[in-house]
Amino acid sequence: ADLTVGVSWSNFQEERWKTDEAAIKAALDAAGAEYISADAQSNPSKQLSDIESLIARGADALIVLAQDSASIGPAVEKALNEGIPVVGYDRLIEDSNAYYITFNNKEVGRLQAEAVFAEQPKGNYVFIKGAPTDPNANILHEGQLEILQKAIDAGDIKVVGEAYTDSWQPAIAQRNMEQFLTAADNKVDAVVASNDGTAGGVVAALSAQGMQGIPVSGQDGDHAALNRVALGTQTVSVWKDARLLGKRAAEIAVELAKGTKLDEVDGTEDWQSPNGVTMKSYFLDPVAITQNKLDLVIDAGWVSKDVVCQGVTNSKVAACN
Amino acid sequence: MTDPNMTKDPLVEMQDIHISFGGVKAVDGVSIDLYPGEVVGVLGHNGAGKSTLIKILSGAYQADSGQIIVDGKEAKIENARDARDNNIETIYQNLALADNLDAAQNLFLGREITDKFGFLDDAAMEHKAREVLHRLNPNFKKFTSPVSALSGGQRQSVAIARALLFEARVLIMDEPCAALGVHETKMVGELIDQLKRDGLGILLISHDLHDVFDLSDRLHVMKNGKLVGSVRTEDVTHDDVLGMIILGKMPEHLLHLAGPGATNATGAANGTTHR
Amino acid sequence: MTDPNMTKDPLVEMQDIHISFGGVKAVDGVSIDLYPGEVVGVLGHNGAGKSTLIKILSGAYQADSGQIIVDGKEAKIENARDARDNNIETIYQNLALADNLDAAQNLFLGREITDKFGFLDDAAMEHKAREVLHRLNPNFKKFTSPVSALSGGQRQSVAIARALLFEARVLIMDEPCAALGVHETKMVGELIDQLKRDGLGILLISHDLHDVFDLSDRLHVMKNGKLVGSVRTEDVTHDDVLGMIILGKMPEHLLHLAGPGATNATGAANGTTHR
Amino acid sequence: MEVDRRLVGLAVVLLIIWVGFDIASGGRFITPRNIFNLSVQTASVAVMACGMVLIIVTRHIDLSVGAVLGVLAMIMGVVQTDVLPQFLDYNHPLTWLLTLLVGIVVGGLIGSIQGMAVGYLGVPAFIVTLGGLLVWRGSAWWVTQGRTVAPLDQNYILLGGGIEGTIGATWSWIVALIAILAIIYAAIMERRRRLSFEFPVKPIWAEYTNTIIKAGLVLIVVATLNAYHLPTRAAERLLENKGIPVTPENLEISHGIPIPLLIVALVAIILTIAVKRTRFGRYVFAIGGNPQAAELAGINVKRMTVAVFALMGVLCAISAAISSARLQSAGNDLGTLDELRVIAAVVIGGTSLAGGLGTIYGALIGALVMQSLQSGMALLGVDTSLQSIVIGLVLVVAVFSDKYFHRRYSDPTA
Amino acid sequence: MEVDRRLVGLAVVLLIIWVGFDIASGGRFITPRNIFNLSVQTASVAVMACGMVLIIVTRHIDLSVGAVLGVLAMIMGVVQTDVLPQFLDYNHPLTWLLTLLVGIVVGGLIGSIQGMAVGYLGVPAFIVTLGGLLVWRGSAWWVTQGRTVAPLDQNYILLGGGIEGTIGATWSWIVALIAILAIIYAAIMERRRRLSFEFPVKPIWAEYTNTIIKAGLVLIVVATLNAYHLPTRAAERLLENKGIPVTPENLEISHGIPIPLLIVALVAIILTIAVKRTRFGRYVFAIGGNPQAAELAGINVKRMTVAVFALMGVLCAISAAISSARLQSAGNDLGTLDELRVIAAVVIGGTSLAGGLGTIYGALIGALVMQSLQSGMALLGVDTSLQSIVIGLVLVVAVFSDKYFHRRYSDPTA
Ligand SMILES: Nc1ncnc2c1ncn2[C@@H]1O[C@H](COP(=O)(O)OP(=O)(O)OP(=O)(O)O)[C@@H](O)[C@H]1O
Ligand SMILES: Nc1ncnc2c1ncn2[C@@H]1O[C@H](COP(=O)(O)OP(=O)(O)OP(=O)(O)O)[C@@H](O)[C@H]1O
Ligand SMILES: O[C@@H]1[C@@H](O)[C@H](O)OC[C@H]1O
Ligand SMILES: [Mg+2]
Ligand SMILES: [Mg+2]
Repeated sequence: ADLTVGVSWSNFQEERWKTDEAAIKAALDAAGAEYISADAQSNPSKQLSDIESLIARGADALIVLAQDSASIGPAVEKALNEGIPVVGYDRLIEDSNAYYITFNNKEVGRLQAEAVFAEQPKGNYVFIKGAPTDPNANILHEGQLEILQKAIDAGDIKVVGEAYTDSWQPAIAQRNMEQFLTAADNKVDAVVASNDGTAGGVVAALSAQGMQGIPVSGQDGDHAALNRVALGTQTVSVWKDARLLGKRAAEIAVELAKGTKLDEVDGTEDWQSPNGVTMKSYFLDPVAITQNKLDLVIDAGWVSKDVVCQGVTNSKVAACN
Repeated sequence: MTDPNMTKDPLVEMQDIHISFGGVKAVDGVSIDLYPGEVVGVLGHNGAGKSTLIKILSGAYQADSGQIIVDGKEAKIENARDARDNNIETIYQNLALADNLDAAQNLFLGREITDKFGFLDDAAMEHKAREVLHRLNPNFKKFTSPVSALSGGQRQSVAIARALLFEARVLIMDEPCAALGVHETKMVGELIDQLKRDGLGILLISHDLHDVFDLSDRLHVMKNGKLVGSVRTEDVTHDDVLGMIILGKMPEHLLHLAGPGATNATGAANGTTHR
Repeated sequence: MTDPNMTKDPLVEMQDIHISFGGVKAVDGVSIDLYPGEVVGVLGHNGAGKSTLIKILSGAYQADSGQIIVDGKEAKIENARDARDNNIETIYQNLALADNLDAAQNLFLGREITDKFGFLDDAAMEHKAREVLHRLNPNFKKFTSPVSALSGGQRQSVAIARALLFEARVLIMDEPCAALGVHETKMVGELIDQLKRDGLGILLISHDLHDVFDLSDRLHVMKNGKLVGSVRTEDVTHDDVLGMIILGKMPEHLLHLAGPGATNATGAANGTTHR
Repeated sequence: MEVDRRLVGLAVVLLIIWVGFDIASGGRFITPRNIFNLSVQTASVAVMACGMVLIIVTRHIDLSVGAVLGVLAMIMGVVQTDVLPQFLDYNHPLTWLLTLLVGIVVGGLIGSIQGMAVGYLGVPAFIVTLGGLLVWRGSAWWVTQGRTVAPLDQNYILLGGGIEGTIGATWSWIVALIAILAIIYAAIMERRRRLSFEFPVKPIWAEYTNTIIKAGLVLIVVATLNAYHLPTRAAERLLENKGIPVTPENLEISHGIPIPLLIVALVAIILTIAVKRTRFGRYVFAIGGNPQAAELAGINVKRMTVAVFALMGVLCAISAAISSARLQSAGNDLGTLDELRVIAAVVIGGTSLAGGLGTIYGALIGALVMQSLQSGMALLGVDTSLQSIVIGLVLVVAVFSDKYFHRRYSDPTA
Repeated sequence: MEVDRRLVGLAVVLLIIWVGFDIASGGRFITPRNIFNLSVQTASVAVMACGMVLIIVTRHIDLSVGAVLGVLAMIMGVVQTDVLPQFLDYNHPLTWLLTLLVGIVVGGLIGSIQGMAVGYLGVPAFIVTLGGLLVWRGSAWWVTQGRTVAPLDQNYILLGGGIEGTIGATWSWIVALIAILAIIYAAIMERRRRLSFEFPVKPIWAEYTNTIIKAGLVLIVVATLNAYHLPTRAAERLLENKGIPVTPENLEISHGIPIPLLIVALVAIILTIAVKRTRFGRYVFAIGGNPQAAELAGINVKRMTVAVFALMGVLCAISAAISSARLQSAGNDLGTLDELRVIAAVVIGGTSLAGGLGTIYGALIGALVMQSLQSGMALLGVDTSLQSIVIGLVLVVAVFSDKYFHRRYSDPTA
């Protein structure tokens, strides 16, 4: 291959990134470019070293999924110094010389809240937030509140529990949920969980109280979560079709590597970051997968019908018939 | 007086044993033997190699070269279990007790009494422990404290009792009385006599010439890792032995036994077995 | 022969010392004293409380009650540093060496020689260490190996050398010769005599009656944590002392010294100081 | 044979924590429901803690348990969802058992390998299991390339103590009865044995008190768990499934003893007997007291080391089953940081990191203390980072007070 | 005084790793650029490893270093971005120094607190620092409620060895010269001293070889670092900023020694001297060999424990500065799992977890081995979970082979 694109991942422990990777690889293959990568295992310092080695390995362009967007600066600067273009992937890199492609995370939070709110506009809510160390956790929560704050202020919604989940661990989410249920005497009407892993913990806690079926949100389109959506124990999994994101990011990286200017990339818009940096950006829209939209993920080949419909007896689930 | 035994075959022979620790020859071509029903003293200055030698027999160290022969057959002793299988039991200079266990538990360690279901029978063990320890040290009362709470001599009593409890055929005692009181030492002396009469072979390392002369039938003397010579206790005086220990030479009147190389281990040892 | 010293004030007095370990009275109302230029033997059966008593003086244990008086003034000895500040130096029964350090490093531990910049002067320490150890054990060569590689007696030599190196005024020796060879023991005996002439007070714990009689001016005998009595060596025979150790009673001919309660510690001790 | 002061101390600590949280939460902590939850939440760590006691008593440490739990959960997940269904129907009654067996065998193997590296190669356990932590966590990811495995087998998830993962009121009472009979039998036998050797025995009233306290505890626990009824919705669903008419009195269904708690009890009893009454246990302690002396006494220290680590691996498998069943899914990050929870529980329970000293029941209470703190703070809605800070402090304070109140007269010259 | 076999062994391991990666990566590993990167990547762990040697030699362990690094980085971040700017201009030349001082003082305090809990309260270091891990990681979050602090002071970030965080070619050569002179001086002094006591000395040719090897190493390292030039764009920018004409020869700007490497060297030299030539070091080893004996020798073991932990805290502050400066930001998860890296480095470097044995240079090479593995595998694009597995295995193998090739004749009866 005449072109090499390096991808720096934040961590592969999270289920979704493998899908992103496959999409990037496929797109690069198609463009005749070589794929090289490194995984920072949730460690910003390692990510810096990783990027140094990707540069050393001869990357002509970089796609970077930042573990910590504030700490990624030096790595990006190194790349740019060597004349290597950088695409910020999924998470923001605040450097006007880098390209930014993402699903709107605030939008994810909004979609989660909207789906839950639609089913349960009143009552007692619990928020199961992400890892306190992941900036996305707060962004998601901000999005969720954008939808719900009014109802909270109006007193329609009462927040009876809110907790971060250390390193997004389902087992911790489960314990927190159990304790919230105990504290509220089971008087919980809806749970806004920030991703599918934590949603799994929440649903396990609910089913121990026979309460599975109250609205629960999630994100990522994890296979287990989509199955729960079909079973009716989870309301929504906000699906960020990683394949689209990955494909587009790979295409952009190849273009940039060939010398295209940032603003010449198709579909680029200017976007003001929270700190007022004008970024050349490309946004994809996340999709809320609720029970009646399951066919979207199946048709898209994201997951097989078998997996989604395992154990589903309810004939109202259209996708499983 | 032990002549009747001497006509039997030796219980244990160590032949031409060598071991060195990073260049230092701690034991350098030593051969010794031990007959049933005899007590053999091993003497030598500090660092002469006595403990190292017997640790090879007890399986704690492995010789670099040399042979161990038990009951006329070559024995491979690579660890304490092998020694035990050859009926060799050792009281180590530094006692080797599990400090957190009590006296009874230490006494029976590795050879616990169990009931018919295979469970430990602690009461039976404590019972037996009281019996044995009483013979060694009538003052001993601390049966249920961990041995870390015992005095130096009390610990030594436990170590001795442990070795006595199991009917070994060869008993190695490395400074068994170093920490014992006068009375306790006397009782151990009596026990050694008793065991000897029972036909055990005993290797006794001690710096106390009085004790050694009282108890031993023969003496092996070492210096700087080599065997100076082996003599019958009745043939030598304290001063002879002191000469062997300090100067490393055989007493004049026994020189004919040792052959030309007085400090030549094999020669010296062979020269005295009277067979 | 030590009468000239006895007219001076005692170097150290321990008065009515009590300590118990979870109910067991290890030392129970013992009083002893020590004058400059004298060697005092401490005797007793195993577990009598000898080591515990002297560990209180050396700061390793703290008494439950009782007083320590050094040079006529009450001294608070709460740790080894306090003991050192009172010029008390101890050789422990279990030696207390840092196994990973070599002989010289152990000898000077806590009192290293430094150069003018405050850096360690290892060469100077090794030099001095060779000197001192040579006086104790001419065979000793292993100056640069960690002491874990030494034989039992070699370790003991290091421990003794350590205590000798620093000019303490009170020297406590707990079984200093237990592991030593005949020759090495003799050299330690000579050293003790030398130190005594230099005016040190020495507390000597030993089970070897010969040694004790040879070296000591007075004897304190303990049984089951209590003081049986204190006697001048010249006034008693081996058998008298054996009786004190084993039966716990003062010899008949000295009973008048001990007063009515023969095993009453304070009475017994006071009865023998001849002041 | 006297009162175990240490046990009392620990129990008091636990009581203070419980009462404190109960007051702070307005009476929500000491309720049948929360006690039930606590027991299930503690189970996984408690099972591993029992094994960790033996590891630490033999002067080792196992930093890999969380990672081993992770890889075993993944393996068991795949076995029940991908492998066995090729031969058996979904939710076949044998699936859970076969799965568990596979887990136990693999766990035992993993433990043995680590034990061999420690025992035979002589690499310190800290290093072997630190390496293991990396290796097994990495492997956990490899099993499914990071994908979470779900849904799990219907019977398997009963091991997690969900709604149906309990044994109900009647069986709970039967278990209680058996336990009490065993307690009385043990007390009588022990007394007889001592009398037969004419050793001193406790006064008879002390024996009675002792036995009554133990039996009483069993009754209280079971009564509490039985007092926790299924939530109405769950009860309804259960009755419907079984075709029983839904009437108010039928709806009063007791949880009873949750299966994970039963597992913990079994593991703890077996290990306590092993520790106190078998050669194996005696050797574990001897090795901890003085490994050289144990070897010289003819104990095969290397083999024992392998055995202890293998046992730890087996217990990790059981814990893995409990946690993944409880979560009804197996993710590759399951068990993250559990090594620290487990070690903390064991040490709070009075096991000495220097080896040679420790008890199984102590570890159980230690685990309960840790979990009570976490659950209690979650109940009060305390911030996660503040939770960490509090737990960190309590850990140190607990170990300190245990040390302070139970200091031994240790010889500073030894 | 003979050749240190252990050092040679470690060096050989390192060499094998380097050459192996170089071949596998097609000559990309042993290049000035990668060596430069490696040195900077290793720096933070290396600094902490130096302190951890002392901790482990005294028979303790510090599991909190990563968390302490995290909280110190956050504190220093806030000090330079929020606190100092209230009194000084942005990027004031004193800012970095004051910030570092605050970090060092706080680090020393944190260390002292932990040291006191270990030394005076007698709580095992494992527990104290496990508690510390939770407490300080929790605290790191609290400093800014989880917000990452950036951008940092312009001078402070030079500590991280970025483009301008190096001392350039000329100064690098000067440093090399000083180092070589010091090596020669030390060799001469040592020889004189031994001769003055008539102790045996090495043959003179051995002295020469030895000195030449050491000096040669210094030269090679400095030459390598000087051979790594700034990337063209960075060089252009630099020249423009300084108003120097951009000509091809002017663009050839050497990196030279990166500041973090200089810091590591300083820390290592100071600690090596402290360990070998001062009472402090002697006491550290004595305590490790036999804490009771050390206490009885009049060493204040408690105070020494506090000192060693305080030193560790200070080194954490330096490491925190290096890592946050390198990232030009301070996040609360900085240093996560660093405790394991640091301990692994130290143990690979031959320090015994049983205490009493260890060297500073060993720890440095250990750190370099660990980092070389990680960077090398990243360079080859090895899958991360496979990376974990490899590193886990290498850790065990390294410690095993060190043990195997340098086994002591240890007394099995002692
Ligand atoms: N740390 C301890 N904990 C509990 N009991 C102890 C402790 N140290 C000593 N003892 C007990 O105190 C008593 C006196 O012990 P000590 O060591 O002083 O005896 P000793 O006279 O020195 O005996 P030996 O001649 O055997 O050395 C003994 O019964 C011993 O078991
Ligand atoms: N583990 C070891 N490593 C290195 N050298 C050792 C080791 N054990 C013993 N030595 C050395 O071997 C020699 C013989 O030691 P050994 O312990 O056998 O002497 P010993 O005759 O028992 O002396 P002692 O009367 O003092 O007990 C000594 O020089 C000793 O320093
Ligand atoms: O998709 C999520 C990602 O955005 C977040 O950062 O980490 C958790 C994931 O589930
Ligand atoms: Mg010996
Ligand atoms: Mg004693």
